[in-house]
Amino acid sequence: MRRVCVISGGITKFAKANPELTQEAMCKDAFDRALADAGLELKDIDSSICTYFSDHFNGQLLFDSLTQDYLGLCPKPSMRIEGGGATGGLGIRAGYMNVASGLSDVCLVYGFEKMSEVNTAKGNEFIALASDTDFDFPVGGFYSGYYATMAQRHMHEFGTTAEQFARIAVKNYDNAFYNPYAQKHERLTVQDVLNAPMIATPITRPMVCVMSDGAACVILASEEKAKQITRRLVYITGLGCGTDTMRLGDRPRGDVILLPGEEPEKYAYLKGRWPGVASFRGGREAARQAYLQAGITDPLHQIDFAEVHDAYASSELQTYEDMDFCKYGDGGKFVEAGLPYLDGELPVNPSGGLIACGHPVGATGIMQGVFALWQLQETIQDHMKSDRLQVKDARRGLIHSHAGTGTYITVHILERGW
Amino acid sequence: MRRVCVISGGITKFAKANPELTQEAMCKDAFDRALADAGLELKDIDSSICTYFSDHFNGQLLFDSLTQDYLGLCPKPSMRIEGGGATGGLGIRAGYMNVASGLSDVCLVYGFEKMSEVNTAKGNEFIALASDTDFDFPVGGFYSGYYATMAQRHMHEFGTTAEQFARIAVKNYDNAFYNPYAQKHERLTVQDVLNAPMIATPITRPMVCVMSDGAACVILASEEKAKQITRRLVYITGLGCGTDTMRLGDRPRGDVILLPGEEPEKYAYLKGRWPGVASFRGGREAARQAYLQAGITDPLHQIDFAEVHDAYASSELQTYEDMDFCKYGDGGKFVEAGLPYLDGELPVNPSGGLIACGHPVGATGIMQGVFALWQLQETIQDHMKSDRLQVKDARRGLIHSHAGTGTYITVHILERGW
Amino acid sequence: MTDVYSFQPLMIGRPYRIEYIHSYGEVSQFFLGLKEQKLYASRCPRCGATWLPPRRDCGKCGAKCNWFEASTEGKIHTYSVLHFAGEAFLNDLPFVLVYVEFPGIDTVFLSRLVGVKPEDIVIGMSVKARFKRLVEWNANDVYFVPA
Amino acid sequence: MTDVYSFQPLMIGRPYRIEYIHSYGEVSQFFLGLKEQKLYASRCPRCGATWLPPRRDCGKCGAKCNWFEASTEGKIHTYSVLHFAGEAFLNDLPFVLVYVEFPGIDTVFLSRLVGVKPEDIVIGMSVKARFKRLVEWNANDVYFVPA
Ligand SMILES: [Zn+2]
Ligand SMILES: [Zn+2]
Repeated sequence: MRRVCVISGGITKFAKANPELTQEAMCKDAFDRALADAGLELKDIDSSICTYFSDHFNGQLLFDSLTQDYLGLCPKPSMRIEGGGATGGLGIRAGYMNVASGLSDVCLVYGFEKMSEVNTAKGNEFIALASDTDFDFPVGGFYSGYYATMAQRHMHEFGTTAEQFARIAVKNYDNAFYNPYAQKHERLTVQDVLNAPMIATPITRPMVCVMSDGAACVILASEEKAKQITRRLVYITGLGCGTDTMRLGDRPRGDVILLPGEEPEKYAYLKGRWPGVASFRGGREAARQAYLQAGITDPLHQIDFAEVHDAYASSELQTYEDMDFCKYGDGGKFVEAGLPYLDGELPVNPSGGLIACGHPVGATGIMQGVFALWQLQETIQDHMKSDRLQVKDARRGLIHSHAGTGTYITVHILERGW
Repeated sequence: MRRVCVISGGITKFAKANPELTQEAMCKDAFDRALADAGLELKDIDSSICTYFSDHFNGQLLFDSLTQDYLGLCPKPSMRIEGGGATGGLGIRAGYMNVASGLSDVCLVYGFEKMSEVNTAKGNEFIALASDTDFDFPVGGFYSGYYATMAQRHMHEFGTTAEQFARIAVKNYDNAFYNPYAQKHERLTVQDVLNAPMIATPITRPMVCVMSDGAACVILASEEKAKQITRRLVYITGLGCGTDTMRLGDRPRGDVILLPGEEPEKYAYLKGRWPGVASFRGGREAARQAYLQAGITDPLHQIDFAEVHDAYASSELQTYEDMDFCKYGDGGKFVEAGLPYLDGELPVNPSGGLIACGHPVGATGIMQGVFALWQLQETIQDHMKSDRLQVKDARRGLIHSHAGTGTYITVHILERGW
Repeated sequence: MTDVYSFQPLMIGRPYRIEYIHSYGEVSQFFLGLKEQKLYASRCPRCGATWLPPRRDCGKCGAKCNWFEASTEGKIHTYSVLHFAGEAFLNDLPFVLVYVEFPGIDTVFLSRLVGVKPEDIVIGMSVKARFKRLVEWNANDVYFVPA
Repeated sequence: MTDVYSFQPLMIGRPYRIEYIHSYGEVSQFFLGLKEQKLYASRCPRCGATWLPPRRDCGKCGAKCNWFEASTEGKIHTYSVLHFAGEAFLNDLPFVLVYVEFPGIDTVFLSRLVGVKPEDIVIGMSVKARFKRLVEWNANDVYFVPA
């Protein structure tokens, strides 16, 4: 199998609304930045992968053909990948497959979403239509509600608190303050977060990511090509993808999927009720595959930073456990101990995550790839005009993309090769 | 690179409306047939690729999560692939990438569309929304209109006639008469086709594929796994994917992309006006890649049959030329000489194609894979209860999937390995 | 007449309407059952898994399931009080979503909980199904109240 | 009230409505230009490619394009008489779609042709743009007639 590298990335500033530009122009801006960063020209790209979430957001079907065209990539191969909130992560996975399979040497993976052409309640309704429209949507189901019920169950089972969720939101806002690409540049206290308007108990507004307009891209290349392009090689050394039932209520209650090196006894206290609605089986499965491939048995110490899909502060906490940054049930303690902070043992979402950067769905998972690449290339200073968010000696990073209540989850391990 | 095989396929009978079953149940029926045909169990599948066209058709977003779940495939990896009418072909391409890259050993590629939940005019409008919604849709652009303008230009440049298009429709209806999975079982004459209601000059109703409810799947496996499963090995020996501009009017006018072994002089008579709106650059590019990989330099004699995307009889004719079954401009003569008929030199659409089988968008490109597999495994008799459509000594087949006016086109070469 | 929201850039209104005719297909019986004040569920004859919402095919082993009538009394597995919703449900706010555990059913069932103050809801509480008389032929034709 | 179309299987009406506020973004000038009875096109300063519809970025080489005013007279490159259409345009049937070639423009432009009998249309025929007085702020604000 051919080894695959990430060689450059580009991103637009995420914004609540960017009516000045069409989606295709946003993609072009991100693409131009990635080309410039790698010193490449249009002709050097031999294929693309496009990601966006839903035709509903703009009423333009086959949008990928419009963007492929606009980027000047015709008649080269392309395809669109979609998987809800995990769309971007799945796009990177498809880009890897494209290069590793030998079909492509240099592949552009780009994604976008323009969520501002409908009002927020309609946007939330569209996203809710990405749950079961026969059984779950008609009762008023929507994603903040689903995640809130998961959070309540986690609190019930493990004693997790709303304050712990709030701490995660504060951490991510604090990080984003130094990220010029982030939609939000605010400073909040834990009390601010707890006192903010309730969306769905126990989730308050600042614990939820926001809709956004934006585009992001990464350029992937075979190892051989990558070596011709950059000295700062970054390899994809592990990939994982897990899935789960569409209806949260259909999740099994059984035994934990074990990660490399784990023994069943570790989770005896869960008494066969995993994942239920409190954890993400798909995330665990994705981590298992990725850790196996990358040779990770002690993620807390072997991973230097992680960009995880924090559509909700509660799901970031749950994800600590799925990724085995801590044991199931210990997510609250993990954040209270300061471990996921920028100066902690394993900085999580040094970029500010979705909560503060925004969540233009098709771009988000790729945004994580861009920020992780810059960490590993040690170019945060160059791209953000400040090294405040540069994780020192970052050699291995994890990116984690996630669709509605964990229906799709991807994990990629990126490693410095220079 | 690992070699990839197609080991089995399954399909539902395509129908104008199948309200008895949800999409997920249709997928399950196709999947069960493919499992049974290969003697596999659910546990033998280690990943999936899902294809469907648009969220607009059912108002259920992230439908792929519902089907992945329903098929019992959670928590295994999956992703959804989309690319308009080429969705199914792109799905097979993604399945190949998935297996060839080493991420998967046995991958289910399945697709579906249920187009009957809206009326035909609305369905056509949805499909029209897969053209440029700022410039082309608002003037009344829709796909039969776009293809009709292409056909008119082809007639103008090369003297192609409506009767030649009609012959293609008749051929495909005749073939489908013996295909129990086809939506249409009718016999028409050339005069019937020419006298039928006009959709958009020169395209009459029987020259157009119909909307359909249906599902199809193929199971792909690495060569090593495939050998453990079946003696009747069928390899994917060539893959190609081309793209073109969203707006038909933006297509360049220049020199023909040359296939392996072709010289520029061959097309001197086109005087640099290729493809314009008369031909499909993306199809040509896809053929170039696939022929190069499969070592094809004389497609008319080296390919034993082809299943091509005949959304319109005119586009089947244009595709003969893109694939170099004949020279550009000779498509009309090609059909008049009887070459693409079941008993001709190169049977095209022995299944009946989209025109007679129906076009449930996400399933169509995979349907082609199923029929091609059965040809190469010599199991048409088993699956269709008649060997009438079995191409004798079929050793190498081509399948061709195509999105709106050629925005995406895939070509796969499948070869018998037993 | 087109609504214009801005000239630089040019921003216009584009209303869009779709009339779906949706089929519940092989799970129609569940929705028809709500009018009979019954909750129809599925049981897999091969692996024994039970499903509510029902499925024609077992999501665990793939076998064809049988219908059976589930209990209409259960317990709160988890819940949330919603203060925001998708556009279609803004008028209902606030409302309570609840996942209900039933005896003999492997899954938990999403519905609305009414007739109880948010501060009085606890996980584990007993609840029972109520059915709307004037059915809308959708999953909202059933809801739960304290038992 | 829910419309019921069938009970076995249960089939119901599900109307859906979306109010988009659509921005033409960086190509707004084209649509504003239609009100001035002008066709604004793009020219690439790097490779010379000309685009109508216009683009901010050249689709051939990627460079930023400049605006220019295109001729409003051209020739029919190809056409079709439509007797069927998407739902939104059923009331307009039959109508003629035409791709127009303009001098100095590399692309051909999709529009409607009016004022000529279908049997009199020929490829190569000269046509000129007409602009609607009461604009709808969309691509249909321009159409073509024989020159
Ligand atoms: Zn079972
Ligand atoms: Zn240029």
